[in-house]
Amino acid sequence: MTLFPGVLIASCALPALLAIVSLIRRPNHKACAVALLAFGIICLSVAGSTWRQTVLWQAPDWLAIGMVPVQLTGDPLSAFFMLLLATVCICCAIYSPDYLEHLKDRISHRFYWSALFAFVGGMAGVLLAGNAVVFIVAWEVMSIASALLVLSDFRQQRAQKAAINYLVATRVATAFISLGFLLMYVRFADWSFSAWNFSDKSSWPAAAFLMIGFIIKAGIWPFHIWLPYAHPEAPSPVSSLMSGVMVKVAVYAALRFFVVGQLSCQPLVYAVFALASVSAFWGILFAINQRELKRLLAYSTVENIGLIFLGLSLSLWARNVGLDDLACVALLGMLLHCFAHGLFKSLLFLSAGCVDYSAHSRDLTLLGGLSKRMPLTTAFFVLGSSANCAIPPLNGFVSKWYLYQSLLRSAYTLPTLCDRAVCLAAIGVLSAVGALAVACFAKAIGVAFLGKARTSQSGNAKEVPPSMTLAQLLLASACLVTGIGASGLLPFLSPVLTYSRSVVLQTDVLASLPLCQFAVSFAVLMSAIFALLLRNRPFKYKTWDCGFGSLSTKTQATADSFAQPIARIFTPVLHHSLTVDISGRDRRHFPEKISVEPSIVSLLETRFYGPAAYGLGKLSQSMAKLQAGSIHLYLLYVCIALVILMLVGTAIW
Amino acid sequence: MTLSPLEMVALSIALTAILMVGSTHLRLNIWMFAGQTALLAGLTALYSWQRQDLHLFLVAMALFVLKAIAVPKFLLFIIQQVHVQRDSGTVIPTPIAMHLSIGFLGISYILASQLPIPHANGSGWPSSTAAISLVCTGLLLMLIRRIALSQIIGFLIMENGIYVFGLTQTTGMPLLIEMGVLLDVLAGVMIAGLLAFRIKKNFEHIDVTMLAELKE
Amino acid sequence: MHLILQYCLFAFAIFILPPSLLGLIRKVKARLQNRTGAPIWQPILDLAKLLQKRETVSNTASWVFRFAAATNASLALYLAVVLPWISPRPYAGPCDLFMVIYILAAMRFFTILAAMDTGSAFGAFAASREATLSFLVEPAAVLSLAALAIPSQSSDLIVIFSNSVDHYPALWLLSGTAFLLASMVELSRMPIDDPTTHLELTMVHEAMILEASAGNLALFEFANAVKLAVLFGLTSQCYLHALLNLGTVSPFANVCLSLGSLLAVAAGVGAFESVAVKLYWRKAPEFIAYALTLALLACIVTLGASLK
Amino acid sequence: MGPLLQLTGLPALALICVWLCRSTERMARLVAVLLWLQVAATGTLVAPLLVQRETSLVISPDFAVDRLAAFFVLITQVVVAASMTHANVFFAQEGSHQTERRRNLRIFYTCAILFLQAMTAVFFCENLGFLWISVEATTLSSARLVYFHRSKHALEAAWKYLIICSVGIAFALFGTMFIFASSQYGAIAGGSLNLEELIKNGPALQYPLLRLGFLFTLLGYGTKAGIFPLHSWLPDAHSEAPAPASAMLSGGLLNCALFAIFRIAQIVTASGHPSLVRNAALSAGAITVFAASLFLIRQHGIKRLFAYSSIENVGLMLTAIGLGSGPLFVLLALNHSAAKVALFLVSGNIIQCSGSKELNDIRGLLAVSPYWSAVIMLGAFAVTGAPPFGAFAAEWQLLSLGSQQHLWILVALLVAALTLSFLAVCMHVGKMLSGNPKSKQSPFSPFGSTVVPACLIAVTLITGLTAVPKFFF
Repeated sequence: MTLFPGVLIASCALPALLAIVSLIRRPNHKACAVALLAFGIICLSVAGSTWRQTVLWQAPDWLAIGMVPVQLTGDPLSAFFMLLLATVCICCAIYSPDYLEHLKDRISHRFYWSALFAFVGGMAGVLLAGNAVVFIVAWEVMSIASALLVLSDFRQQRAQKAAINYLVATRVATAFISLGFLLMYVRFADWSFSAWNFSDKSSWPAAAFLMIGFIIKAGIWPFHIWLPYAHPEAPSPVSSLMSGVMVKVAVYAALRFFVVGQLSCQPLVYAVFALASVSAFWGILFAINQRELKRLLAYSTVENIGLIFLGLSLSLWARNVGLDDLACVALLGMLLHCFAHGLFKSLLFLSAGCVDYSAHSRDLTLLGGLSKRMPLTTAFFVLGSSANCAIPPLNGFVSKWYLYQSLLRSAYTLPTLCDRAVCLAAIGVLSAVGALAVACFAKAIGVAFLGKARTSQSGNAKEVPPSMTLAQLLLASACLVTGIGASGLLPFLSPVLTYSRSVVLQTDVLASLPLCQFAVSFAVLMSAIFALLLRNRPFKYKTWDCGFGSLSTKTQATADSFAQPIARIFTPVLHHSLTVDISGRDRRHFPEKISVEPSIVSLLETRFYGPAAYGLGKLSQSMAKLQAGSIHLYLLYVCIALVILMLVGTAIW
Repeated sequence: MTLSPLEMVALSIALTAILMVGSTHLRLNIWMFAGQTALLAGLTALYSWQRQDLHLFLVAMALFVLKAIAVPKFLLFIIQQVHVQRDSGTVIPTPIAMHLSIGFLGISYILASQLPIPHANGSGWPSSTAAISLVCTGLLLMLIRRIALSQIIGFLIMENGIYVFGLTQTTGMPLLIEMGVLLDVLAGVMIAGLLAFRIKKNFEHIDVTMLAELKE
Repeated sequence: MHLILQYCLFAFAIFILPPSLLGLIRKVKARLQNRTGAPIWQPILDLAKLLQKRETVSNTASWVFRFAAATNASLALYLAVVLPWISPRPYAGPCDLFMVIYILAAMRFFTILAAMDTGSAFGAFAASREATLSFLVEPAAVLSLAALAIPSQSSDLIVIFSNSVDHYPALWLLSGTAFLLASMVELSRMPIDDPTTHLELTMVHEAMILEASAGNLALFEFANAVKLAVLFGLTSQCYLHALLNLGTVSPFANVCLSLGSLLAVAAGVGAFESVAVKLYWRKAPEFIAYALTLALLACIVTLGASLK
Repeated sequence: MGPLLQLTGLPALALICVWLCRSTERMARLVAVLLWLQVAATGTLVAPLLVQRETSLVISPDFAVDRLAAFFVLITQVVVAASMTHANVFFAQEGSHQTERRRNLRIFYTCAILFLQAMTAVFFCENLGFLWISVEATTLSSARLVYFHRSKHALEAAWKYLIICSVGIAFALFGTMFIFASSQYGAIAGGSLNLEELIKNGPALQYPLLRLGFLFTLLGYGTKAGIFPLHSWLPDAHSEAPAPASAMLSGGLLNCALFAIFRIAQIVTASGHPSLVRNAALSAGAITVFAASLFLIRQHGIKRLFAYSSIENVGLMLTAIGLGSGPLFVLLALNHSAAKVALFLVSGNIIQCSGSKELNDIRGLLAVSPYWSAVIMLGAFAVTGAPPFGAFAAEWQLLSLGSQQHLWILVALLVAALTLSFLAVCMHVGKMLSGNPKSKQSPFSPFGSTVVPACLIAVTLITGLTAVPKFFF
């Protein structure tokens, strides 16, 4: 029993220590990876030891933040997310040393590792925080460290821009969260979470502020703008940690406060439900129109986070109308999707990192033909994509199935017709999102891995070193196991559900989902087909070229041309346009060169965030004009201040 | 409405300041400042006689020696060194500025009568009017003059105004503090003068409106 | 003994019926166009012929290509086993509607990958269209089935299709029609895609499997035929439910009815295809809109009914 | 006589050193050692106050120090000692030990020591008159520090500094006289400027005059502290002074001016009108914080950036004064001083290395020197109140105090401004860190030039993560 607080402390203290050490001494990748692995194992033990019980650690008096004592709490809810953190950390640790070799001089070792340790430590801190002050400290450490990690490739202008964008988003989120915490503190006169709940009307403003903060961090529409910039710029292990775990930490926070804290504010729940649906659709719509592999994955994260918050809001909604079973199904779906997305998105980011490692590019227009040169990575990417597309029997399907179940159930159990119609409509949206996800990942795989290599770089790509393959293999098998074995693993979630004040369903909802049977029969059928029908080595010949002779690689579909039909349908939203440039002496009849450049515009950025930033810059500029350099003017300010102070001072105060 | 001699002196001090606004001639300004401070020293001496207060007399002496003799001397020395005769222009024309400072005198009267000071002990409104007017005029001078030296003079006038206020509206400021203030002002003027000297050396002029490169 | 017979019959239904349905559609079209047409079992012969040939694979293609064909066939077979598309089935396990939808999605996913794998411009072109179509039609397909799921309060299609308590003919009719329209898009049938076209540029499904040959092609074709049979089978079941309460019908009549209705749907589609023209690609969403509208109507009906 | 000697003996010795040591290098080292010894000496002097064994240490009726002031004295002395220690590296790089520049350096050291004494005196004054004299003395002694480089810009900055602060300080004198008058016409026969007496007789003071006095001193000392819109001299002076002087100005001088305001606020509070202090200081503080954060967005000079950040912190401290929490004021001051001194010191190195003060000319620091990058980055986080640094603990305390008093507008404004300023500072610092270095010059003495700033950052880190803040309350 005495070991438990020990691992709790270690999971926060070890990374802090490592961060400082690696800042002072120039670290080497292998040693740091081992340290990260150790951290992952500690997290695993934290998850293990707090899976069924709550462990509380009150720090000694000298350890405090301001006036507030440090307090760590490990409970089943945090254990669940700790498990995710541990899994991804361990895989990233295995993956990192070899991967980072190819970034040699582009990153600063000290800063990378120092920030990485601060980042994972911050995440552990958020998960284990027992009161609001510890929470916000860990939250900020996590955010700032991850912003630094986005800046890893610091010579690139893009990394800089991404880091600043991200920092803005995350700091604004923190501001909202701080306001929420302060409101709650005044309401309950206590920083400890255990004293807080949101069932009372007076805590609704705080709930709204907190919710805004969390959804900014999680990347829900319309606050997702930072995400597609930040995730791709970071090195792949960081992207997978950010996308796989960090956004889940925001989800964890929402769970911690609103599900455990029993949020009863129905308007807020409606708003989150709507935003989550929009975000799922918006995310995948933009994902399919990307031509950069990691950016595509980042947008797909927006989609998945939308699904997660859909489940979260539905669960709150159901609980507010007293449908406990439904709430449980939605909560289960959402928790499973958190975990599933954490696994498969990490896998995808790691595979994308392998592509970057071998083909030195993440730009889909420069890739192609990797499946023959890197068959293992391709297989992992296909598996990860299938999980993301919710293809049974992978884990993505299980969680999405729960979400569908909860929506379907709410379509016949919620009290009013309007509520039911909304949920049924959400099923429609979800299915469209699912189909788009299939299209999106088919495109990503098709353009990046299949067909012919578009450049010599991707033509000369080699399979990645075994350690990187091993990391992917671990995640891939986790995706598979948590999918096929879902019904066996579900009972392990009952402590989390109980802790989240949810009922634990007695009947097995999964009974109508024979995933194991499906997997077995699929495997049998596949082996039968390969053994009986496709056993002969095929005759190799070139692709059909209409008799024109060897096909140029340019005749293959590009990322943009694949997505064009869908982009065209959504022209009003995407402002999709084509710039066609035909050149040649007689360009009408004998064009020598034709270039087509499609473009999409993110309306949020051009219509809302852009002008807002511009306005702020203007405001600052007009302030700067006050400081014009003339001493006479400055003296005049003194006089004006005097007059105002006297007038206000003697007249009012 | 009768004015006591003390009040007359105080008001005449204020008048000298107003006259200074009217002239851009530096040497004249410095002489007028010297005269003003001498009057101030006289006023202090009168008060010391009236209140039978020896230490006030010491202050009067110090004031006379340091502020009415040493400071003008120093300023004249600077003028000689930097070869400047007149202010290189004002932000608003001098006559208007002078009228403005007369306007400030009026405002000072209003403000002074608003002051919640019981006028029992002979320290009536004229003196506080003079004090406030001096402060305003000093500020005005600093605001409209372009040359570093004029700004120093403006600051000195302001300082005088505050001193007049302290002298006439309160009694018995501790000697040590009076002396300390005087010394501080003196040191400030010295440093400012030296800086003005440097400005001339670096910029070939002592026009402070040209010192506007540091901005935003 | 009875069980073995049932299994044999069912195997027959899975392996023989789907190609024959394809043959039936072609036959109906031929007759309506005043041609004699190939015999109904011609697709079976085609498949047999393909299986005997030696496979040719593009040298651009990787492991994904053949894997996709096998996956397609396996998933199609799985669907055929679990779905209640034809009446007496020996297998009686659960069959979730969302799982079905996502198995179909998986088939599509791998077909698209196979199309992209050869680096052919036609394949990728068609793949892109297929992706677009599927995205448009998916909500219609899901909602039409979800509307059916609400009265039975279950997403298990077996439960849904054996529910004879809450009987709403209008719902079944609307859902069935919506599902039929959606299936026609999903199967790349006529107003969206012409399966008999010879112009690669206008193909959708055919262009995707342009590079497949012999056993590989046979797998794709067979998978598509099974899919057709299964989806039309579901549609026909919907119509049967709309017409009469199946709970009251004797087992034998049930067999006849389901087989007959399946053939009727196939013949109907054949008839429709011989009068329809292939839609201009940009008009495809308008056709799909009908399916979605019907599905939404079904939803409204079902929600209205569920509140009672 | 003991305490006085303890406070002035070592600096006097240092002054002698400055002019008697032949080699300026040795002189600089010796002065640094003496200043640290001075910190120790002062520490032993005020130790009974810190451990709360005594409530105040009286040297003479007009000179005494209480617990709060004791903290400030120590902070100031540490700031000066740290800056002058770092000055060794700084001036060596500047080439100030060359023959023709030695005199200039000696004058700089003299002024720095006098500046230290003036600042120390501010905290010891129990008399408003002496308080004023000390504050004015800080201006006079530091003007020469600003003018160290003898460039045109330095001259301009020094002139503005001197004139604007003098005018401001003149108003403070005016205000002091009002307070004197209020005591004279109120309770105390003959009037008094003694703080203790004034506080004791608080309720009897004549309020209208006291109010005028407070407003004038707020304006006057506020000019010195850099309250918006009186801050105009501050960015110029901070950016043109050599790095150690900027550090002292920001880490020491601003505290002095705010401390003067705090003293007078104590009198007004004691007179039974806390709402005046509260309203005036809170609004001035909030406006300053907000204006400074807007200024921060568009900045072109590295030291100007940090100067505006100082203005922002001044606003926060003023808010703490307005909320009536002295300990919070100390806590904010401590963290600001430590982090800002570190920043100014290391930015001096960076300017020397890249040869420009402009933010646009400084790029790729991460590639140039990881040590400097670490300090400037962590310093930027520390000074803008990012956890886990001490400033966060202090600002969080400030915000929770504000929320407890239901000052929601203030809290929201502060949160917005803190967000803006964090982003602005981090954006500029981020740009400096990233990109490709523009100059080829390699960094000098990586260890020596980082050790002092790094220690200061460590101080704020420790303050942020341990129960140190409780010690102040």
